Amino acid sequence: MSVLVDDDTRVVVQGITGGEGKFHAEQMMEYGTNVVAGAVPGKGGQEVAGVPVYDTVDEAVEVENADTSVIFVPPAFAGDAIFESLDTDLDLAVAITEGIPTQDMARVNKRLTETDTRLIGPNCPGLITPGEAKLGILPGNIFASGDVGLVSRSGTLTYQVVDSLTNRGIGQTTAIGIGGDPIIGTDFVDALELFENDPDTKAIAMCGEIGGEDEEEAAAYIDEHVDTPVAGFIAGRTAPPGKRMGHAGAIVSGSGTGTAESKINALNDAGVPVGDTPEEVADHVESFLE
Amino acid sequence: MSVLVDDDTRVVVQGITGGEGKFHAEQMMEYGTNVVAGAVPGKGGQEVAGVPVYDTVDEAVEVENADTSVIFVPPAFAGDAIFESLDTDLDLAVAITEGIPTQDMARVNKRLTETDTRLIGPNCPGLITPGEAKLGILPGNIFASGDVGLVSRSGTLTYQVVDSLTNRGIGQTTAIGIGGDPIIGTDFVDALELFENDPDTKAIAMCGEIGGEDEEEAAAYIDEHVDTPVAGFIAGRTAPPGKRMGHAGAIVSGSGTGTAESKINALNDAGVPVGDTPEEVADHVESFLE
Amino acid sequence: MDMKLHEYQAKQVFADAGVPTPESKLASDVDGVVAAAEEIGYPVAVKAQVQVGGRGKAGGIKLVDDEQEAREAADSILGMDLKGYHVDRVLVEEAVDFTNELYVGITMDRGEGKPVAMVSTKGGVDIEAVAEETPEAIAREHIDPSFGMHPYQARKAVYDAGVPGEIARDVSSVLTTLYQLWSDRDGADAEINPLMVTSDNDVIAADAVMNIDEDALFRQPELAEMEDEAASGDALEQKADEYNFDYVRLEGNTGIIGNGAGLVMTTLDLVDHYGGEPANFLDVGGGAKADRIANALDMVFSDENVDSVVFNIFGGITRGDEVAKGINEALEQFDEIPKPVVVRLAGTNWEEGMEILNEDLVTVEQTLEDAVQRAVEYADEVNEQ
Amino acid sequence: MDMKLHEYQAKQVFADAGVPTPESKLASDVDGVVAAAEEIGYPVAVKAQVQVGGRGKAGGIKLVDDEQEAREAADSILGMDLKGYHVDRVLVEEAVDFTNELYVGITMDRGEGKPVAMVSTKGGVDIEAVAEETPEAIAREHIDPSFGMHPYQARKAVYDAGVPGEIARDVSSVLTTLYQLWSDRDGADAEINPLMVTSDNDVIAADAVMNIDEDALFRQPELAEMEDEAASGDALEQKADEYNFDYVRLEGNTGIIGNGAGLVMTTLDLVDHYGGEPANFLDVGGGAKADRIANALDMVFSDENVDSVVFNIFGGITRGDEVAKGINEALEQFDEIPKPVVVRLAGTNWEEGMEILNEDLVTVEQTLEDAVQRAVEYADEVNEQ
Repeated sequence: MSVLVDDDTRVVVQGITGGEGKFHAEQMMEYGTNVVAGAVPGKGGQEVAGVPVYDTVDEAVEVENADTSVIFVPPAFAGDAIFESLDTDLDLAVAITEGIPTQDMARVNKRLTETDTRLIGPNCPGLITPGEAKLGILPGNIFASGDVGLVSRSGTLTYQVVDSLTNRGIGQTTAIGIGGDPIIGTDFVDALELFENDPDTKAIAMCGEIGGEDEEEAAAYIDEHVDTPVAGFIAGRTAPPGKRMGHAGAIVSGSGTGTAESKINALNDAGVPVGDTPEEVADHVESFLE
Repeated sequence: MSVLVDDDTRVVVQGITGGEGKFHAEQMMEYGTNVVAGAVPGKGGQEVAGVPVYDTVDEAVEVENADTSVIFVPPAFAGDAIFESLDTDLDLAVAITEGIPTQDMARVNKRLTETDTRLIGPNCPGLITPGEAKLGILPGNIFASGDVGLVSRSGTLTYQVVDSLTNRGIGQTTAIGIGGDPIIGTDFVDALELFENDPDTKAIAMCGEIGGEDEEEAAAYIDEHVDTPVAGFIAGRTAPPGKRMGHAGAIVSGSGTGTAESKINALNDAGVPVGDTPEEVADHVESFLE
Repeated sequence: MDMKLHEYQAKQVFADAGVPTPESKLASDVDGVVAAAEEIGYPVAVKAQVQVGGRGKAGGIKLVDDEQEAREAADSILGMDLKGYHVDRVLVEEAVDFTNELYVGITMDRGEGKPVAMVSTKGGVDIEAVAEETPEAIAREHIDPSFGMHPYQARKAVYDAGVPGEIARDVSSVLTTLYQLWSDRDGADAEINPLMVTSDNDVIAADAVMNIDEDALFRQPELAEMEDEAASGDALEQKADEYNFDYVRLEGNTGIIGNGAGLVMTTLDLVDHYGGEPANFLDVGGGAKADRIANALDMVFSDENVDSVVFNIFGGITRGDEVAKGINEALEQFDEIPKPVVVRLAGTNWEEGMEILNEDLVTVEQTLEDAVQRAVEYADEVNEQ
Repeated sequence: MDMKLHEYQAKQVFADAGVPTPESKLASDVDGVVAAAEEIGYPVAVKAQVQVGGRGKAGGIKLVDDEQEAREAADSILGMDLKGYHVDRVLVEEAVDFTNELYVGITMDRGEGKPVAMVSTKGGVDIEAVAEETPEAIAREHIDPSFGMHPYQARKAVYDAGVPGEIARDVSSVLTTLYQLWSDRDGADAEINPLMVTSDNDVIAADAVMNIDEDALFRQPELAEMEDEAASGDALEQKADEYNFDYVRLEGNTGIIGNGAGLVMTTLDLVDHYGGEPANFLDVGGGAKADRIANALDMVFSDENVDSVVFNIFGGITRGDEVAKGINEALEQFDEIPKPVVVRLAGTNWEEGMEILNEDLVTVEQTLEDAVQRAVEYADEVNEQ
């Protein structure tokens, strides 16, 4: 089993006529994802990557029964594209775009309280259910089907951890990159809840990083609601305060909130072992499954 | 019993330092309403009509445990005053003000979907539970305590109908003036639901008027959900299309929606007798109670 | 109530916001029309500036190709009576060569309590008729007023309406601008009908409707200044505007004055119910004082169709004694009362009012039903004479 | 990343929006300062225009009463090094006589995903310190970004903060304006600290902070133009801006290049874990091509503290062969490689990359752990020499 995405998922790619959109639509299909349509205003009637393009997401939903959108739209227009996906009758929208203005995301954040459509991202690699479907830009070949749910704020760090797992023969139910922006849709708590409720997920790996308090909230949630064993990792132990480490959300504030130490302590207090290296995370997960 | 308001209701009057606000605060108190505070920015610390004035509604709620607001704020500032009341922890806000810009009310209407605070009005006379409390500008002396729930889009028409009832010795549980604007908080359906669920309300009188489709929706609701007998009245049978009859909402559109005929037919189809005159409405109600 | 801008005013407002509009000039005499036409270059349209639909069919719009035609058109349109409105200004406008006519509009959907954007490829005709006969020909998109119109919503409405792809982007952009304008300017309705499409696939607003929420004029000073120019045509309704009454003129002979829209409507309905014909709707509003009552009587007496008057007041914040004082003051000025007045007072201070009322001047009744019946009888008597 | 405006730029933006600000002039030499001071009238404040906090304590702000003092102040401030920033401009500003100092600010509360308005009567001091020591001294009001700030919310924050009644209305109005500005201009933070209160109960923005969301600069062309002037002080960080890298300079000697923020942070952490000291954070981002890889190496080589470099790439959309090509091209230009480079490639096309890599120029490792350890060893060796 898996969470959020499987081989029944019917995907519309917003921005499929752009370079990134086309390339990754093809990559997703090659992996086996059921991409049924593209949506790009003004490009309705074209065919890209072998699927029909519609002017609006709504049309793609109506004609092709798309239930999930993956968004490769440039940052200036991505906020609008997310709104379009949230206001249409979709189950899931995955926004890959990096660099969306924060105030646009604050408005999206408000809309998320009013809609049933789930958002993942933005500024994220997407998610994958190995062997079934991937939504986004993750390199499919490093993943393997198995028992571990993985959730991460970072893209390439996810790959690093997954690689360590897969090399040991430990596969994944679903891996979700929730994105490194300060304002995102699905957060750690949401992902943990999904994995906890998935009978096939036997262990969870959670990769956090400095900035914000999402990992602390996740720790509190794990303490109260999660029985599945969780192993953690926190990137940015050596980051100086006041400096943004690449991700818009990865910053230890001047007053000292958002530190790796605070997050590691919170996770440890919730019974979550935190690896010093990605390999150590894999060690913990391996021990859970023995 | 009663709906929405009784002698436990703790009222804050927004705009109590204005002429209207002060006059009606006094009138309400004279009737027995438990007015506990006023709220007017910049007037905190004053005392008006014997109650303390606070700068914000929030303070009035915190210090005086107000649970209901009555709003006598000039139209230019009334939208903001309504938002303030909706965003504070109140059960009920009653907006008396007439002439609030429609776009302000459209924004209020959006907020109403997000809050638990109920709004009555604007552009309404308020509501009264005879013998217990009145919120607004209704003349208390024409009401009497009894078994009839009354809901009306119009102020003085309400008085006319109430007068006919009271003169026959028929009292009211609660009378609610929902207001004559096109965008209002509590509508007929909401009020009917309240009366239907009130064990002491044995009959309902509903005074509608031309414009919109609220009466048609009320008829459909009565048909499905209301066992309490309802008598109706519709003002504006002789109104020509395309002309606004005083109330901003009272207009039969050029294409013929919002006519008295359509409303009367809908009510009749739902088993609601509609009086040709206010006295006939009282006749119907009287027959229900026999 | 909404304040309607004239076409030339609405076009100026639209053009200022970036909506493409044809070149045009306002003129109020024949020479002015010719001068304007020559500056713009023939052919031009000469369009009567009055607040009424169907100007074209009524002869209020003429397309002219040269000076002689321009003079003839100006001559016939300026000064004409167009459905009761006197034409004293025309807009002289570049004639646009078009291949297609669209409709775009924003209005408040009162039932939903939300703005709605509308697009149709059936432009250039009466859109209310389209709405009734082929509602599916109008694409509608509701707008959340807290967010405003998202660009995707404009596109969606445009694509849903079947606007051709080549112009979809431009039409979306006009619609987005129109919404912003509607929202910034407290619009009640903002419409472009037709939005013309030229053979070069440019779009241009050939007509413009902009009605403003009168309750919001306090924060639209620039538009409020346009109000006098855009006033209604009926002299009595203009007078009601001055007095700030809610007033509607009807065709009957029983004048009606009351407080509160619902009660006044009910009074009209009762006049009809008892066999009479209401002459007007006049609501003095809440808390009217004596002078306001006198103004109301003056209004109704000014209507030559009126044969009798029924005064129906149920006092809440309106006080019966103030009403009685106003009635006395207004009627005492006359040597002879122009039309018989029937008064019914109830509610706040009604007894005091009854005591004050001069029964030499008015007929007093105790109930609404009696008062209306008596007024209808008086009107019938006058008619029989 | 946020773009920080200079005080003089922020004040101009605030003043244009209607926030009261003191009269001021920018000057870049001593005579300019004196001329500005005389036009404004003594006393004036001479304020260094650099992007750093605590200017006053560091001698970057001086209050002067006459020409001689102005010359001395200009002389000492212009050209000074203020916490690593060279001062080449000062703002000469009317000295405001105040009785009270407030704080007002708008920022994005990232945890809530909503803007928050803040007001405090403890203005004129480090507000972060106030937030930590006496959080209750700052009134906070979250704003729903779809509606914007309601006037009542500004008032509520002002009254909650305990702002005296006489100035509550003016402070509310400044806060409302500040929010509108923040929202219209894609602000990250907008602050006035202090908002001075004069003895006449006027309020005036004595300092101004405005940081702009860099991701939104595409729609803020006027502010984007101010960017060069407001650039950061560190030469390497400026270079990173040019190359468009996410780069942070640190104090260690092991240079780090990688793709993806989380992975680069992890690489830093591993350097530390294995006893080394990271010299920098450098993320080449996703899908980097050869020239970008070469630029990254140039960046790190330019840092004189760097003794070795670890290159850690886990390819997703970044391709190992492109990375290898870039590394080869960059290093082949040198007669002698400036610092030892350790490379670890994984993910997309890593085998192709490995084949391409010139192992005469770099050390190749198979795992992240090995690569980091090797780089730390190299750095240690250099240090030991």
